[in-house]
Amino acid sequence: MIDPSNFDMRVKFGHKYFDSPVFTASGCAGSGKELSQFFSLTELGAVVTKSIALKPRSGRPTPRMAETPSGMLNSIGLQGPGIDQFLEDDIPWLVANQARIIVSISGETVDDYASLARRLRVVPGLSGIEVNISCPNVENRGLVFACDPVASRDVIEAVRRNIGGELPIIAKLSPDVTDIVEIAGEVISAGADGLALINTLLGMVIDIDKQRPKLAGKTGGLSGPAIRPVAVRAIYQVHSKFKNVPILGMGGVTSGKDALEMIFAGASAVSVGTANFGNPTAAIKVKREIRELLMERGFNSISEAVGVAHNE
Amino acid sequence: MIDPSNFDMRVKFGHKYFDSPVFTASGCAGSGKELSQFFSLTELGAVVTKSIALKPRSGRPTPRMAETPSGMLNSIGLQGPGIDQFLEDDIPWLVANQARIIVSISGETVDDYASLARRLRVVPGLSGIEVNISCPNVENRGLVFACDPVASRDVIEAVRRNIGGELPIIAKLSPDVTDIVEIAGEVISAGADGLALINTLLGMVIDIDKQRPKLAGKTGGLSGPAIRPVAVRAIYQVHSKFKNVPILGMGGVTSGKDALEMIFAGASAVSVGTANFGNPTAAIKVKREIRELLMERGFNSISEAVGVAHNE
Amino acid sequence: MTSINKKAQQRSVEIISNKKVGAYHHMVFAVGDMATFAKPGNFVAISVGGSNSSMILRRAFAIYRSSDRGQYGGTIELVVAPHGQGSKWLTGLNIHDHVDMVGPLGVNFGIPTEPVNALLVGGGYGSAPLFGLAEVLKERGCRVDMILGASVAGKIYAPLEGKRSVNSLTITTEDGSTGNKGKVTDVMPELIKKHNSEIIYSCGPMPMLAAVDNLAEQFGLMHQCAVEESMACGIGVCMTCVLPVKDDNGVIKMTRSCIDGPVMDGSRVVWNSNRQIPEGTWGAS
Amino acid sequence: MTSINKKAQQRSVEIISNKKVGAYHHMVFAVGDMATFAKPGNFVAISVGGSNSSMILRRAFAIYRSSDRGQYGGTIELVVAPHGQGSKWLTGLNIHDHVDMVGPLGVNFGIPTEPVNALLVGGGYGSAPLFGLAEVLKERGCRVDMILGASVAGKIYAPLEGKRSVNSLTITTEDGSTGNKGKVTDVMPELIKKHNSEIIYSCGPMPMLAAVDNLAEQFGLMHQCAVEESMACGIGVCMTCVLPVKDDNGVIKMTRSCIDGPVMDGSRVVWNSNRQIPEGTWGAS
Ligand SMILES: Cc1cc2nc3c(=O)[nH]c(=O)nc-3n(C[C@H](O)[C@H](O)[C@H](O)COP(=O)(O)OP(=O)(O)OC[C@H]3O[C@@H](n4cnc5c(N)ncnc54)[C@H](O)[C@@H]3O)c2cc1C
Ligand SMILES: Cc1cc2nc3c(=O)[nH]c(=O)nc-3n(C[C@H](O)[C@H](O)[C@H](O)COP(=O)(O)OP(=O)(O)OC[C@H]3O[C@@H](n4cnc5c(N)ncnc54)[C@H](O)[C@@H]3O)c2cc1C
Ligand SMILES: Cc1cc2nc3c(=O)[nH]c(=O)nc-3n(C[C@H](O)[C@H](O)[C@H](O)COP(=O)(O)O)c2cc1C
Ligand SMILES: Cc1cc2nc3c(=O)[nH]c(=O)nc-3n(C[C@H](O)[C@H](O)[C@H](O)COP(=O)(O)O)c2cc1C
Ligand code: FES
Ligand code: FES
Repeated sequence: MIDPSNFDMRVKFGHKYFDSPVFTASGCAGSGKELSQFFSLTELGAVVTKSIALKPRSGRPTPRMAETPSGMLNSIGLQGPGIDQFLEDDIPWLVANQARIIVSISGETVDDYASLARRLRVVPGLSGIEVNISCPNVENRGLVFACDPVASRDVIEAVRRNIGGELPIIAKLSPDVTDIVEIAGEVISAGADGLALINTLLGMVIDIDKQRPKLAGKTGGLSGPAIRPVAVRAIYQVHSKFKNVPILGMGGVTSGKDALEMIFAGASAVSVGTANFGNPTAAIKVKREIRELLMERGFNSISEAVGVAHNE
Repeated sequence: MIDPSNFDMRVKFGHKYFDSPVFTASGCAGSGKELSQFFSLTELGAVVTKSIALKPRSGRPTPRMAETPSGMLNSIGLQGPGIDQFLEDDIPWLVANQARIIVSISGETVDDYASLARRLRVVPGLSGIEVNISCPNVENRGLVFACDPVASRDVIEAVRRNIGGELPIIAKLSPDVTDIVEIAGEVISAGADGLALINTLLGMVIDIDKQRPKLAGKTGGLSGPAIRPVAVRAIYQVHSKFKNVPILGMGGVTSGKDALEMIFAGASAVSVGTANFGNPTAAIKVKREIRELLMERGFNSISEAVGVAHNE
Repeated sequence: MTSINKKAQQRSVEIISNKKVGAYHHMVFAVGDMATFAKPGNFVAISVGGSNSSMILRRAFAIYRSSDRGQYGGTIELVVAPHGQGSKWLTGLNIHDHVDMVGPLGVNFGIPTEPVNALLVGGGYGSAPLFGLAEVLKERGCRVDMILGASVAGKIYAPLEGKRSVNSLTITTEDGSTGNKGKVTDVMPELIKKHNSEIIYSCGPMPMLAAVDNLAEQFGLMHQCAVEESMACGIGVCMTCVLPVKDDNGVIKMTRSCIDGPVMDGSRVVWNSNRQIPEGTWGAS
Repeated sequence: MTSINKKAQQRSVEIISNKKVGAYHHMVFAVGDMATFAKPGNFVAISVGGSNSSMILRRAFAIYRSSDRGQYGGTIELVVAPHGQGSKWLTGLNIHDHVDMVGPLGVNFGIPTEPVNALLVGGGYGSAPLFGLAEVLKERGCRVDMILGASVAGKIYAPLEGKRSVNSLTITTEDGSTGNKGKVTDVMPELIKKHNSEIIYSCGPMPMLAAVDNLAEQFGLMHQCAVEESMACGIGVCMTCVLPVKDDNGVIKMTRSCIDGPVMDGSRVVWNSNRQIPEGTWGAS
């Protein structure tokens, strides 16, 4: 076995290299600051920030969460301070603390995404943009962008045009579609450098005492280990078709084993989301275990391991 | 509280009444016989038989299953004896044992479904047909019928034409679609008397030691408590739109509480699937608990409770 | 006045006592120097269900008492109601079992710099953090009066040693099975007047806190309350535990109760907004 | 010859002993009259992980011994390898803990009507059901020779009282740490000849069973083997546990190992078909 320090953990999205294949998932790591009391953010491949909109958003009323078997529902409704304050408060802190930053953006119209990209283009210290297209498109009856191949393409094209060639674009897809490979194809041809797979599944819990949906927002996003088989399947299907497009895998990653499933299925890196809630140091554990497990299996780098489950 | 014996457990699909709102899910109760050593099948609303095809099918190679967090993947591949032997062996036994029978059918072409419906039309002792449209359509690049509104409609129309007006048709939908309400609309207008929601979600597990998909068939269907929030959401969405179409809810029902979530969301009855594997008497437990929980909440019948979570 | 505890640790801690007291379990954990940083109002978050658990979220518990030295080194004590799956699992554990604990978390109760007359109001297990608070207040020379309320006698948590740290203790139960029949707010006005209360501290169910705050406002008193919202993470990263709270400029913001709370200035909280974003909230659409 | 056990029960059973023996745990359960119906070759299916478990499927275990009377009433004994999450949970339980057990399940070993010379071949914990079988065969006047194989000494399960019920016991380990170095099939031919074996019974990993069957065929001997396939239900309702087996007419069918097995006629099983449906299988496309 090689010396652990020689194991190559680097991964690449677009033109950017990241020193670790473990990222935090958008919306599951606050502004980064909160986790930094448990470990140094420089341990992460990158902090993916909570999806930010142009304007401040109050988010949805509470209850915003419900625990489910091996998972949870959330309905935060993209609460956030809006891009201005975000750039004023959160980014400088992350930069000062030497964290690698991927900014997740969300919009209600294609123009929103374009404006956000223009704002971010000039911000120093960023390593990428994750485009959360699991948002309702107000110009099309609230139909979620990610559920519509044309809308998905339009958003990514708009971001590509406005962000310039520097920052890698990672398009984050929803599993709630008939054909995720089709959507992946659209966003790739629209200029995405990588894909984030998967966002949450739409779910609902009924409070049997109140006889109403448990969440104030009625439906919510299902995350956690319960959805991991769906994530692994999505990663496998998309990697099958688009071998050269790096995938940021997510959905129920809590351990190195889970991460390995995704890497072998075709992910170049993984994001840790819900697992942070149960274990503030989950990302660090996942990173350590990935290295151990891959070394035990004779790999010398992450990149060697990506997609091996597709070999005949 | 009313006397338990006065609690009205009857549910109706099409013209048929069933004495209990708890059915067994297709493919999760063998031929019925196997469960009968644990309880009398007359306790069930109906036995929904394993989806039967025209011809014998060997099914997929093994491994056919993988346990997942609060769920499992299966890839049985519709193993079965074909309609002839099924009608010769399984149906007479169920009839002799006074079980109510819903036959689940599966096909590779619209014609297959039509032929199956014609065969079943003349069989005495049946109480309904569940049409499993989560099958690859060989005439359309293997695209699953249930993922295509047109194909879904074609199948149900063909079954309706061939089954006559007597037997209720329950169309079983897949959650792996962008818009399940749209598919529901198509099959209802094509003549479905009820809907079975939901079939399994497509998933995958990678065996990190073999570095290959764990299932021989690579992908499999995800079932069990993990998917319950997705099932409840699908039931809620469809019931919102089609209040008068009875829904047979399923997906991770293991207790009366789980069943109540579905009933409040809009299901008229529930099927117990994967829970039978962990607990052979799960269906009986669910039935007992549904009655207890609804009575505690002041209901006098199942039908009063259907969809109450939609009230303002 | 109040400040967030930045000393949170995550560690496997041993149960050294687990006793049923009325409707609750009083549980003691050997936590090492986690105890050193715990202040009244802080809470801990515990993983439940064991290593194969289908429950992926931690459960939050207010710290009842903490002590940084003793037979077992530092200890933290909790009062746990066996309510649902998670708390039943926890209260069912045995001495020497270990649990994964993160703490101390959240904003603690603010302590006045001058001796004042304080009224502490607790509902159910909400009394837990108030005893530790009472001790600190007494040390600072405050007068401490306490009201504890619950639906029935068994749900009043008021251990002997706790009673010693207060000047007066009034108990209310909704069924009258012990103390005064009624709610805490039925006896509050009289006690405020009698003891000349200057500040109110409260902890308990949200409707109770709202009612207490209403009285605090009527009497023009400061009110620090420890709120309880559903928490997925307890450490500020998930945004599930929010409630509408006015900031320094009077702007209502959906504010995290785990990290900007649980202790909050009652007059800032927008009460009774259940399942709605109050009008005028920052970013409301 | 063999027949499915139709007396399956589901019940909560108490652990009355749990001892580590080499790499395994020997566990005894008080099962009431479930024991009465258990025959060598039957298995039980146990829920694992407790009431909040994320593991929703039972684990199957071959019955090592059963006894219908004694200090604790009927008992069933198992030999459990702490392998993954489920079995580690089970072997980690204490005396007086309860588990939910379904059994006895499956087809038992067929017992010849005449006294014959039987060779019993076990791999790893696969030896478990063979000791009970040996006792029954001895009672019927058979000669019983046994071969047990494993990778290392610690994985040979051969308790003293078990040894007494056989005429000879040969042990093989792959690393030679005890007994003969090599595999069970290395010593089989010699023993078959020496003891004039007329029937082979086997239980162990599938590749071992395949190799044993190969020899049984070469020597023209009957071979009853207890197969082990992944089982989701154990009671015949899920179709996950199938393997290709020839029926009476020689037609290959995907056959459930839980209900049409685990004991099968080795000559009927289509071995080494891993991850493929053998050509000619009924219903293959
Ligand atoms: C700051 C804070 C302090 C607390 N202090 C105590 C205490 O001292 N003693 C005590 O017994 N309990 C306390 N609780 C409540 C405790 O965290 C659990 O919610 C409670 O034990 C029920 O959990 P359960 O698993 O038994 O119930 P379940 O009904 O099975 O689970 C409740 C679900 O809701 C979530 N949840 C968390 N908090 C709440 C809440 N407040 N209301 C509704 N759901 C919630 C849980 O994560 C879980 O998903 C406190 C909660 C908070 C937020
Ligand atoms: C008929 C039969 C008899 C058995 N007898 C014994 C015995 O006497 N002693 C013993 O220690 N074990 C026995 N096993 C194996 C046992 O059932 C478990 O598979 C084993 O304990 C591993 O489970 P786990 O939860 O620890 O491992 P995990 O790896 O966490 O789980 C294994 C997963 O595979 C499934 N599975 C079930 N059987 C198998 C299998 N054979 N191979 C692979 N996966 C499987 C389980 O349901 C689970 O989903 C037997 C299995 C069968 C089918
Ligand atoms: C509380 C919560 C908030 C989330 N917020 C966002 C978000 O703002 N933007 C986004 O793209 N995804 C968001 N997600 C989805 C996660 O980033 C991730 O894709 C998903 O939860 C699956 O991964 P996990 O199972 O590891 O959490 C959120 C998830 C949770 C649980
Ligand atoms: C092993 C297995 C086999 C199944 N076979 C079928 C089938 O033949 N036809 C069908 O319509 N659904 C089949 N299903 C799906 C179930 O009927 C049910 O829709 C699904 O599993 C969700 O319910 P559950 O979580 O209660 O199992 C099968 C599910 C499992 C687990
Ligand atoms: S509980 Fe997660 S932010 Fe407060
Ligand atoms: S394990 Fe389910 S049929 Fe055999």
